[in-house]
Amino acid sequence: MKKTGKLFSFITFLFALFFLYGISFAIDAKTDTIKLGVAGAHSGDLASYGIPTIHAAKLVIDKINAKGGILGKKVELLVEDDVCKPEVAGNTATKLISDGASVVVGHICSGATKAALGFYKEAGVIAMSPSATNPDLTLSGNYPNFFRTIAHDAVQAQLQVQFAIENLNVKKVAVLHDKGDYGKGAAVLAKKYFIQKGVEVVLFEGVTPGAVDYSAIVTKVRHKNPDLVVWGGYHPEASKIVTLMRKKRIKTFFMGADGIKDNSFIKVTGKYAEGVYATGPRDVSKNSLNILAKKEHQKAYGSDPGTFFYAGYAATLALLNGIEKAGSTNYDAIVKALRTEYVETPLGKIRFDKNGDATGIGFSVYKVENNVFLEQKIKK
Amino acid sequence: MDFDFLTYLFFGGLTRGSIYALIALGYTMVYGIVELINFAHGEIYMIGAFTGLIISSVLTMLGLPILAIVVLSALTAIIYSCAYGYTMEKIAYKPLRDSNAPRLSALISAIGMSLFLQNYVLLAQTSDFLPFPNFIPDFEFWEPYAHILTSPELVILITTVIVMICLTILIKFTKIGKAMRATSQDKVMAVLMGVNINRVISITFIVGSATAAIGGILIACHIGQINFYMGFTAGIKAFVAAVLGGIGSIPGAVLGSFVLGLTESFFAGYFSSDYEDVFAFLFLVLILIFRPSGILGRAETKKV
Amino acid sequence: MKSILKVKNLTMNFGGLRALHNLNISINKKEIAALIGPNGAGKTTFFNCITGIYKPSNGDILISPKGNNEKINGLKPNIITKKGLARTFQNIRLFTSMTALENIMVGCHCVTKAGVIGAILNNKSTKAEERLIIEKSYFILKELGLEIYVNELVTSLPYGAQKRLEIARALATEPFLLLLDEPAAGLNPQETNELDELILKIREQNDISILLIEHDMKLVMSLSDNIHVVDYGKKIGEGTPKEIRNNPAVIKAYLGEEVV
Amino acid sequence: MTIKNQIKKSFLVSLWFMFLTFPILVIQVNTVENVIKWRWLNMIGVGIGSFFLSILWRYMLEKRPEKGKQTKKYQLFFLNNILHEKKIFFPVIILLSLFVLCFPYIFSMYQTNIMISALIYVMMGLGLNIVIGLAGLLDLGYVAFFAVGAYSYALLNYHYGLIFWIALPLGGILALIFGVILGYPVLRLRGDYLAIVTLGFGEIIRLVLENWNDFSFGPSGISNIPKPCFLGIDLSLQGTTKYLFYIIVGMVALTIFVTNRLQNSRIGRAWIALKDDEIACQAMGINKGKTKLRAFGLGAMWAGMGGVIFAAKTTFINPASFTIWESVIILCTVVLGGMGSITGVVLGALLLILLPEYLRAFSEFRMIIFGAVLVLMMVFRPGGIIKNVRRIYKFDPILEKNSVKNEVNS
Repeated sequence: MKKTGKLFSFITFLFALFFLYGISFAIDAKTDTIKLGVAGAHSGDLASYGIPTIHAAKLVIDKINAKGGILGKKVELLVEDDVCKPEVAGNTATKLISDGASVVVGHICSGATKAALGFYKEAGVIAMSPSATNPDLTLSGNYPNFFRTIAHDAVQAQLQVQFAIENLNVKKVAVLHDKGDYGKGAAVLAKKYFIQKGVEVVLFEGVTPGAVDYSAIVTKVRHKNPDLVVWGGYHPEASKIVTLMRKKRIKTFFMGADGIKDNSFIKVTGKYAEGVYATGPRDVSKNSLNILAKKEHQKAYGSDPGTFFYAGYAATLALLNGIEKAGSTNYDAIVKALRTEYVETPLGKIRFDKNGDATGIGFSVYKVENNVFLEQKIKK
Repeated sequence: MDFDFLTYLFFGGLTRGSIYALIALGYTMVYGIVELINFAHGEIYMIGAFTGLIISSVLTMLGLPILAIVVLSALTAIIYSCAYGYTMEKIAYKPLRDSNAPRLSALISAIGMSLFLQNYVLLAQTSDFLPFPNFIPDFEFWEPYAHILTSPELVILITTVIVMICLTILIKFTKIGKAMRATSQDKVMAVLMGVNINRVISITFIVGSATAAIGGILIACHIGQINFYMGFTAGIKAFVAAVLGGIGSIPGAVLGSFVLGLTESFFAGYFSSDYEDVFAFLFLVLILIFRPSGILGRAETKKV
Repeated sequence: MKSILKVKNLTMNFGGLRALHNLNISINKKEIAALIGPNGAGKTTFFNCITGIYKPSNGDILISPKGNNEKINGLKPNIITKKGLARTFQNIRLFTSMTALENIMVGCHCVTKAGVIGAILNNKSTKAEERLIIEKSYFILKELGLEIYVNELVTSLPYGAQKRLEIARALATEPFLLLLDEPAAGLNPQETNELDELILKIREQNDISILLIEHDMKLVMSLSDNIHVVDYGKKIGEGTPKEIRNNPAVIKAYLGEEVV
Repeated sequence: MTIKNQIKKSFLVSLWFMFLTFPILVIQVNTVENVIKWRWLNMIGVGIGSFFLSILWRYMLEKRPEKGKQTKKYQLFFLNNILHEKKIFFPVIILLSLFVLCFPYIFSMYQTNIMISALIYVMMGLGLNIVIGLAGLLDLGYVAFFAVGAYSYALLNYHYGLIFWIALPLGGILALIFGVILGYPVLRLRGDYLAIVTLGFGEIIRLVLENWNDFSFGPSGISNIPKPCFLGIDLSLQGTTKYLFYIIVGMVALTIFVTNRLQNSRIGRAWIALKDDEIACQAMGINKGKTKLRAFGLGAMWAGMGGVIFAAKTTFINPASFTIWESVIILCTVVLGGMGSITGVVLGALLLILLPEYLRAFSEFRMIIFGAVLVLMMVFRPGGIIKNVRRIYKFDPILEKNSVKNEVNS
């Protein structure tokens, strides 16, 4: 036993030695190419949200490299998977950093983005997400290195409230959510703005995703008799609740956010989807770059682009434009360029405000009519 | 108004209870015979629903009449669930029984099986929610009451009662039922009396899987969509129900399911559905601490 | 002689079944007593009642190792063991993933006291205690002639050795009364003879009383100072081997009605 | 069995599996898009695969040693033999520690980061090993204590600005208190009921964290958790990563040291006795409840400290990181490595966490492999890769009982 004790103290000593040496260690990243990282969920159940962004980045980079790159250097793509899990996102971020990425498109999920941003911030890497909508990411001021090409949930919630009051003339609302990061966040914001506008929130509750039955909550909705049910969450649960509500002959308005503004919502819900409201990114399908990007995607992958493709496309363009305008991969220069220089993207001509949110990107309200989402105009 | 609210919640709870019951029956039967918490039982239920969905899509493509589709896909789903239940027992539990492994090993093996089957379906099919065809149309005669209880809910309630009656008959009055009861009381004696235990256990798994498959299809109709994870949450809840009623006892499982379904429904209705699951688990913990044998279970004495 | 265990009116009910019925037994210091009776008479239930595995429905169990009568019914098994009643089991219950020596070391648990902190720091007193445990365990092992199996896993021990190891383990708890549940079951005649000597030796060297349940009448008759006979949970006879041999009630219970 | 028979049997098995996997593996439906894909190749794969696997299965089943008939020779596993040899043991340990020390300098920051994650699992595995491997309590809610640790650091730091080094022991102690509070009422339950109740507790804690916004910030989690600081110096990203690596290595070393001391102590023996036979254990004068509570509490404490390190490493936590499957993964590392064996658990955890990380192509199959591993290990090698080998005590036969020596043990 004595020997083991000595051994341990020896090892401890070695540790101390190596550690002191290690603190003063620095990196030297090679810079013959400009490295652009793409991080997000590329496998697992949320892969369908992450993969379109890879496609977008590839298409943009191929086009730019074909023209000779930027600043005389080729752009190199680094793709890393984070499965949308915060604990994995940290590893993904360090991988990209140690591979020398100077800018990153990603991450996809808000939670994973939050986990990764701390690493990027310390390493002086700029991240631009096509899909993370948590308001805190930009509004909290904690992440000066973060930008996004999607409007955040607060914008959406305000729009929902405005629409509900102006167009639907509601007095009482029920706010339901799926207890998830995205869903509950959106629901909390909606509730806040409804109360600010003097609308009574009669019910604010979460349901368990994957539960066998939602009749209790539906019954409660009937009991409280609101004019509108606002849903925070993704479309599978929304579809279950709408279906059950309609089957139980409850005709209350139903409104969700971009989590349900998805064609699968209509396909899954079928006839019960009629009349459901949803907010989603403003329709930009008539933008010329948008049409071009869609064509490129069809040519390269033989299918229509998936979710967040255009936002990913825009993010890649904006980042590369920023580097070009900055003239280097210097962190401060790029940030400055992103905030001042406009860039043409499939989402329109955008620039970033001091928080990191893109200007000129907005939301619209849609209504399901005859199995399609139709854009609605807000009454003034 | 308030009385109406109560009625709605009551029927909601009843539906939920019968859903739990269909799954809980399998848990309780298997536990009664081999004293094993078949953690993967929820997965059998999920496989039942998936098989039903797949077969019905294929048949729809072939253009069969709706009634034929419903009957055929339900039958196939039941058959496949039974086959999976049977195979699972042979792979994950029988070798352990043969080597007299501790009960903990069997439980770990069951967890492994559950994980395996979930990911098997995830990889072979999809992680997305798939809409389930509406097997149960809105009955016209039921229209006046549809706001209280939808047609699928009505069918679920009736089916649960039928399944329970059939099971009771099976166990009380048939030869295999007698063998099951014998095995559950004393395995060694049952062998000496000429009962083929392996056969009895296999049949128990098959019957349990069949009820799970029926449950799977009905719930898929009720909810309207399925995914690979549906078995886990439902399975855990059903297990809570089975324990609540006294695991090993068939009337206990049904009673426990209704009690759990109703209390959950009332809890969600009068308090909040935020903490609905917390409540269910707390309920389980309290039951196990204060009355481990459940409502209808027998207290056991340990042998030294 | 002084009695060290007094059982008064012990009754044990399982639901409607009355396994023990107003049993009175008393055991004296340094006595070897036997509890006999046909199968299902309630002998093991009796053991389980005194060692705290079952809670008796009625009656009193008193111990007085030092002359002070102390009621122990309803106490937990581990407390009763601490008070000085150790037992073996009818079907061997050794700790199968441990070696022979370690099994006995577990037996020393209740007479030692090192805690988690002590174990982690491995300080002087813990070291000394651990050393003591090892020495004592090895000593008991040798006493029972098991030293060749010191580091063997118990599952690889022969049956007879496993039975003896159970006794050794019980001895390690330093009891004043040792309860043996069918120690000779499954042993061959030679092993049984050795057991006979062993039990006598244990009594002499450890200065303790022994109560055994046994079906081997030869062993019982040669060993016991006093024999208690139970049937259907009731005591039907008590006395020296000679008295029991001639007790008509006992003979009736063992051999049936018609022979009498 | 003859070869002909074997082939016939395997053929039947493969037919059965082809039938069994037909709908799910061959037909892929997408009822959203209304398309059906037929994948006949899968069927052929299953047929061939199950044919050979069934032969292997039966062969392995026959080879499986029968319980109770094992002799000591078979039980001593090769690696353990080596490790018990003093001459080999010490150089191996020194080389290993040198390698570990140099690790962050040899490999990139990313590798170091991955290693930190793996080592957190090693630490948790070793903690759970106390609960399952030594005391035999199947705890399916282990992740709850992990969550307690992580949240206690995150919240205490958020509200009171507590630094890592204070939070580390505090998180451990809080988890221990939680373990004891939760453990007290439930530990008298029998094995599988205990498993279910702990599962329930694990879920309750996660659900409370998810729903109680005012306390835990709900599902959106807590971000910007500071990394550990070193004597007040603000380190670079590389620096903190290395620093964290050494912290976790130190913690793992401490865990190994403590569990090793414990498993050959009076308490450790009581745990193993409890696992082997509860009734006999009580008859030896061991307080069942207290002994179980100790194991449960200690296990919880390691999980709590693991949680603090986890929070410091990811800098962001939310309830989604603490699902039941996390508990199952940790359970899997313990089962694979060998319940009760320290070397085994370390190897098991490294294997299970690092392999999927490096074999990215297989990362999709991670969970299905975990499931299969649990089943196969239980069927064929319930003892794990490395079986726990009991300590050998040496007695000098000439000098008799007064000179008892015991060998230095790993």
